[in-house]
Amino acid sequence: MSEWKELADYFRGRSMWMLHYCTGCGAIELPPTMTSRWDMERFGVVPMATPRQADILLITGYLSIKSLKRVVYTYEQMSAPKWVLGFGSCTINGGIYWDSYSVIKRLDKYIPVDLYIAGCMPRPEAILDSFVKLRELIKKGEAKGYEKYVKNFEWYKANQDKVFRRTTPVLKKPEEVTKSA
Amino acid sequence: MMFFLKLIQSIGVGALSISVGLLFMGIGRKITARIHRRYGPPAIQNFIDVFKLFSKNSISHGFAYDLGIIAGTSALLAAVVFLPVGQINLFPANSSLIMILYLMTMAYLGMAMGVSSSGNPNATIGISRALTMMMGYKVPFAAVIFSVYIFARTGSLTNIIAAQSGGLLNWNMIRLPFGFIAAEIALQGMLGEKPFDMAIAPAEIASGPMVEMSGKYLGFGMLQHAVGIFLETGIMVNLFMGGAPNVWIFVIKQFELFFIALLVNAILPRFRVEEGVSFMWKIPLLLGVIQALIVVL
Amino acid sequence: MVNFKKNSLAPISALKYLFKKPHTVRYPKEDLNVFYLKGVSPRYRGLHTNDLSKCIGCGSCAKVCPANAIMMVESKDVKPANKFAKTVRPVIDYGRCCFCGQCVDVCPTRSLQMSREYIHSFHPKLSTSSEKEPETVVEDFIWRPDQTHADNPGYVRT
Amino acid sequence: MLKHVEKLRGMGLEANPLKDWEFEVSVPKERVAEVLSYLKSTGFKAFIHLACVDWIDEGEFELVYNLESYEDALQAVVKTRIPRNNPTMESMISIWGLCQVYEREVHEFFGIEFVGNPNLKPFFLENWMDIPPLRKDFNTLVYSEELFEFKEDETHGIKAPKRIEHK
Amino acid sequence: MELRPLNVSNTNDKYKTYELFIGPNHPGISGNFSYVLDMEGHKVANVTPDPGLLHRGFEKLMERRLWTQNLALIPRICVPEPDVNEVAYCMGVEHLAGIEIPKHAQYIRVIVLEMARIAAFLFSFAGLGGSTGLYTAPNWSIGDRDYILDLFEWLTGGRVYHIYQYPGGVKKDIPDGWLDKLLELLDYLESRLPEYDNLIFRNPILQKRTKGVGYLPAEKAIKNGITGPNLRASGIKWDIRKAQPYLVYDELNFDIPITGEGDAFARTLQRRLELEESIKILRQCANQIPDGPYKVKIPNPFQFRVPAGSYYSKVESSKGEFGYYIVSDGDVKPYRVYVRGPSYSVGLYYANEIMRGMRIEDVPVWIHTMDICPPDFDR
Repeated sequence: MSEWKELADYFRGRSMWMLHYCTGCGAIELPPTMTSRWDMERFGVVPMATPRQADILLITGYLSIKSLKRVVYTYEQMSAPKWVLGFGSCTINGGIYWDSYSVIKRLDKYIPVDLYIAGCMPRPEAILDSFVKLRELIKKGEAKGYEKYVKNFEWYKANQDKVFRRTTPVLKKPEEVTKSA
Repeated sequence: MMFFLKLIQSIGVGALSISVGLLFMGIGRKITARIHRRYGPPAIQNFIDVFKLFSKNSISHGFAYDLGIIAGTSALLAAVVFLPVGQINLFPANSSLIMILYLMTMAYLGMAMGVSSSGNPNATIGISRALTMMMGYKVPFAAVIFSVYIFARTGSLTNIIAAQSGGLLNWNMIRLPFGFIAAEIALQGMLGEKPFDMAIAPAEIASGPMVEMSGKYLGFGMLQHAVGIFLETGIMVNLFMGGAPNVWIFVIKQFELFFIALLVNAILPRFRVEEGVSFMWKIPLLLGVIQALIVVL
Repeated sequence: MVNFKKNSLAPISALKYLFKKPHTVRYPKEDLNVFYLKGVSPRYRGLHTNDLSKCIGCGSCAKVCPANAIMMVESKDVKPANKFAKTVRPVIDYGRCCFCGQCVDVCPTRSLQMSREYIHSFHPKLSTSSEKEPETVVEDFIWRPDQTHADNPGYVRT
Repeated sequence: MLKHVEKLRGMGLEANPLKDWEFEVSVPKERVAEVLSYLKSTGFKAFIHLACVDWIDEGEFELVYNLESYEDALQAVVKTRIPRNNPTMESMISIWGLCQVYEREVHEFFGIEFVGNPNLKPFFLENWMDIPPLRKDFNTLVYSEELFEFKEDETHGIKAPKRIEHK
Repeated sequence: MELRPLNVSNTNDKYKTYELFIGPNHPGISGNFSYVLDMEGHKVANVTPDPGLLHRGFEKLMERRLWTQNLALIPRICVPEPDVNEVAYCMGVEHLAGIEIPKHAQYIRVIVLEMARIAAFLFSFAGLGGSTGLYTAPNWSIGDRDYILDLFEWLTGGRVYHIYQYPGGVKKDIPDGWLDKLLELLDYLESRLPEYDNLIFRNPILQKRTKGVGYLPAEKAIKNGITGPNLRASGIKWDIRKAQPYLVYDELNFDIPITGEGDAFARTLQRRLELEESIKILRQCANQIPDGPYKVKIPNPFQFRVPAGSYYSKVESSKGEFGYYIVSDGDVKPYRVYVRGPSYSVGLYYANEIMRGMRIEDVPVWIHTMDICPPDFDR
C-alpha cells in the first residue's frame, strides 16, 4: 500500500492547484507569478476558482479578523490533502501591523501552515522556490498540516472562537467612560 | 465469443479516447501558453492532474449528484464506441450518427441533473447557460447533418466514409464547403472553447457547473471533457475529412481541427449567453440551410 | 487619432507569438539578468548583514524601526571597538521586518547593511505539537545579522 | 479664490487661504448645512471626503467637510467643532446622497450620532463591543495584546531614558 | 377565470430573490472584497457591499509612529499603485513643515509617479481581460508591467513597495545607465501598444461585452464623487496635474484625452490613451531632468517635528484623486492622518445604484473597468 502512497504523493506534488483568493496585500505578486514573466504553470500550479477544486491555500500577507473568518470557512471546504502557504512576515509574527487592533498576529494559532516564506511580500522567485520546496515536502510526506488540524481540532477552534465569538468588551472600562449612544 | 471480443475492443477504444483527449488538452495548454508568450506545463500535465484528482477524497452532495456525474461520463464513453475510428469499426449499424448525437445530449442532461442538485446557485446558473448554449449550437449542426445525409443518401457513417474515399478532392469538406464552415463554428461551441464557454466562466460564476466538484468528481468531469474532445473532433473527421485508413492518421486529422479551435480560443473573450445563441443562429444556421438547399436541388 | 472601429480580423495578429521565443524567466534554471549583476537589482533590500566589530550597539536602528522588529541583545562573542561601544548587538525578527531600509539609513557607523539574498522559508516539523508551533515559527525567523551575506551587498548607505 | 474668501468672511465666518487653490472655513455647528448648500450652489459640486479629528484635550470632535469645484479649480475645507460627550450632528444626506457612506464610517470609528442617516449599521468592524477604535483614548496595543495573547516589549532591550509619552 | 399576468410570480416575496456572494474568494474581484447580491434569475435586484475584509486601521497606526516611520507603512494602502501614497504624504508634510525640495528631486518624483501610473494602467488591462475571458491580455500586460518593476527595483531597491520618497526629496539618486534603460523601455512599450489595440480594443466580442455596460453620465459622476479616468471618460475635462499643477507638471506639455461616452468601453479606452500620454511625459522628463541635489537635509527622525496646522494634499492617481488630510500639533508624531481613497464612494455608495438590474456577467466587467481597489476604502 505504501508504494501507492508514494506514487500518489509524487503526482500530488507535480500538480498543486492553487485557490484564486487574494487574502492580503501579498496578492499583488501573484499575477506576475501566474502570467508570462514567471509562469508558475510550469510547476503544474493553476489558479482555481473554488475551494472544492483547490489543493493549496495561499495566505498572502496579513489577515484581518473578518477575512480570517472567511479563510477558515474556505480552508474547511477544501478536500483532504490540502496545504497552506504563509506568505510574508505578517503571517509569522504580525509584520508591520504588530499593534493593529484588527489584524491577527500568528496565523499558526488559527489554521495549520505548512510552509512560511520570508519577505514583506516575497518576490515571484521566492514564491516559485516555495512551490519547489513544498513539492519536496509532499514527496517526503512531511507536509501533513491537514492531519494536524483534525487531530487538535478543539485547540484551533478555541483560538478561533476567542477572536470571533467575543461576548465581553476586550479592554477594561477606562476610568472616565465617554460612552457614546 | 464474439461478444467478449467486442467488449475488449470497446474498452480499448474507450481507453484510447481518454488518453488522446487528455494528450490533446495537455498540448493545447502548451500552445495557448505560447500565444501568451510563456512556456506552458509539460504535455502530460493533464494525466498528472487526473491521477492527482483521483487520489484526493471528495465531498458528495447526495445520490443524485453522484449519479448525474457518472451518467455524464459513461454516456460519452458509450457514444465513442459507435464512432468508426480509422479501421476499427465496432458497430457498423446504419444509424450510428443519430445514436452518437443522442448519447451526447444524454451526457449533458445527466451532468445537469447531478450538478443542479449540488445546491450552489453558481452551479444552477452555469448549467442553465450550458443547456441554452447546447440548444444554440445543436440547430446549425442538425442542418449540416441533414445536408450530409441527403448528399450521401445513406444514414450510416461507414457508407459516408466510403463515399468520400479516393483522394482529397472528393472529401465532403471540398464538396460541401458551407456545411463545413457551419460545422466548424458549431464544433467551437460543442468543445466549449472560448467564444462560447460562458458555462465554465471562472470570473463570473466561479467555474459554473464544476463549482461543487471536488476530487474524484472533478476527475470524472475532466475525463468527460477529454472524451468529448475526442468524440466531437472524431465526428467532424468522419463526416468531412473522409475517415482515415488507420488510427494514427485519424488522430492527426483530429488534432488539425482541435488546433484551429485552440487558436480561436486564445484570442477571443467569451460571449454573453443570448449573444452566443443569436450568433449561432445567424451565420452558421444560414450556411447550413444554404448547404442543404444546394444539396437538395 | 487611432481609430478603434470593431474589426474581427484584428486579434489574429496575436497568433504571431506562436513562433516567437517566450520571455519567461524559467526561475530555477535561469535567473533575472536585466541589471549588470545576475539576479536581483544591485540595490535590492534583502536580508540584513552587520559588521559586528564596527557596530557600537547604540540601538538607534531598534528605535527607528516602524515594525518594532529589532531587539538589542547582549552578545558575548564580540569585542567592543572603542570605550563607548556596548556589547549589545541588533537581532532582527523577520516575522516583523518590512524591509524598508530605515535602519540602514539611520545607522551612525554604517555597519548595518542589506544584502541581495532573499530566499528563506521554514517548515514547522511534524513532531512539534500545535501548541508550541507558533513559538517555534517565530524563533526560526529571529536572527542576529552578521557577515554571512556580506559578499553580496544590496542596499548600502553610501 | 479670494472672491470666495471675502464672501464667506462677509457671512460672519473666519476663512483663510491655505494654498493658491485651497482655502479653509471654520463654521459653527448649526450653520454647516447652510454654508455647504451655499458652496454647492456657487460651483463646489464635488464632495471629496468627510474626516473627523478627535481633539481630546479640548474635549471636542472636529468634522472636516472637503469640497471641490471643477469649474474654477478650487478646494474648500469646511471645519466645525462638536462637543465630545454624546456627540450628535445633523446629517448632510439632503445635500449630497454620498454623505451616507462617509457618515456611517465616522459613526463607527468615532461614535458620532448622525441624525437623519438611515443606516448607521456596523460597517468595517464585525462584532465590535469596545469604544470606537479611532478615538484617542482607545489604546490599540493593549487591545491587541489582550486579544491576540502576545506581550510587546517596546523598549527594544535598550535601557534608554524613559520616552516622553504623549498623554 | 382571469389569467394572472406572466411576470407576477405566485411565490410570496420572500423567495423572489436568492442570495449570491460576489464574495471575498472570487476571481472576478481585484482584491479581498465582497458584495452580497440579491439575485432574480441572472439579474441583480439589490446590492449590499460588505467592506472591512482588508481593514488594518491605518489611521490609528499612523498616530503611533514618527513622521518618517509612517513612510514604511503608507505604500501598503493602495497596492496596485503604492507611489501615489508616498508622494501625497511627503507633499503634505513638506507643505506643513515649509520644506522646498530641489528641482532634481521633483523630476524624480514625477518620473516615479508616471511609471507607477503606466504599471497601474497595464494592471487594469489585465483585470478587464480576466473578467471577460480574454486570458491573453493579462499575460501580455502583466508581463510588460514586470519590466517597469525591474526598473523600480534598480532605482529604489524594492519591487512593488518602494519606500523611496522622504520628506525633503528622495532617498537615493538615479543610478547611471538607468535613464537610457528607461528610454529603451518606453520605446518597447510604444511598440507594444498597437498589439494591445489589435488584441483588446479592436476585438469585436470585447466591444460587444463592454459597450453600454455601466453607463455613467457627467453630472451623476460628479454627484457620486467619481474622479480620475472614470470622470474624464464621462466627458468632464478635469485633471489635477493640469488644473492644480504640483511638482513640475506645469513645465511639461501633455494633453488630457476625453473619450466622453461614459460606458465601460470608454473607460478602458480612456486608460489606454492616458497610457500614451504618460509615455510622452516620461520621455520629456528623462530628457529635461536637471542635475542637482536629490534631497534637502532634514533633522534625524527622532527630532523631526512638523509645526502645528492641517493641510489636504492630493495627487492624480490612475484610479482618481488620492488625498491625505494631515493634522499635526507640533509633536514628533502626526496627530491625525485621513486617507481619501479614490474608489471609496464608487465601491460603497454608487455600486448599489448602478448594479441594480445589471446581469451577473457584467458585474466583474463593471468592477474592473471602474478600477475599484478594495484596500482604498478598508484602509
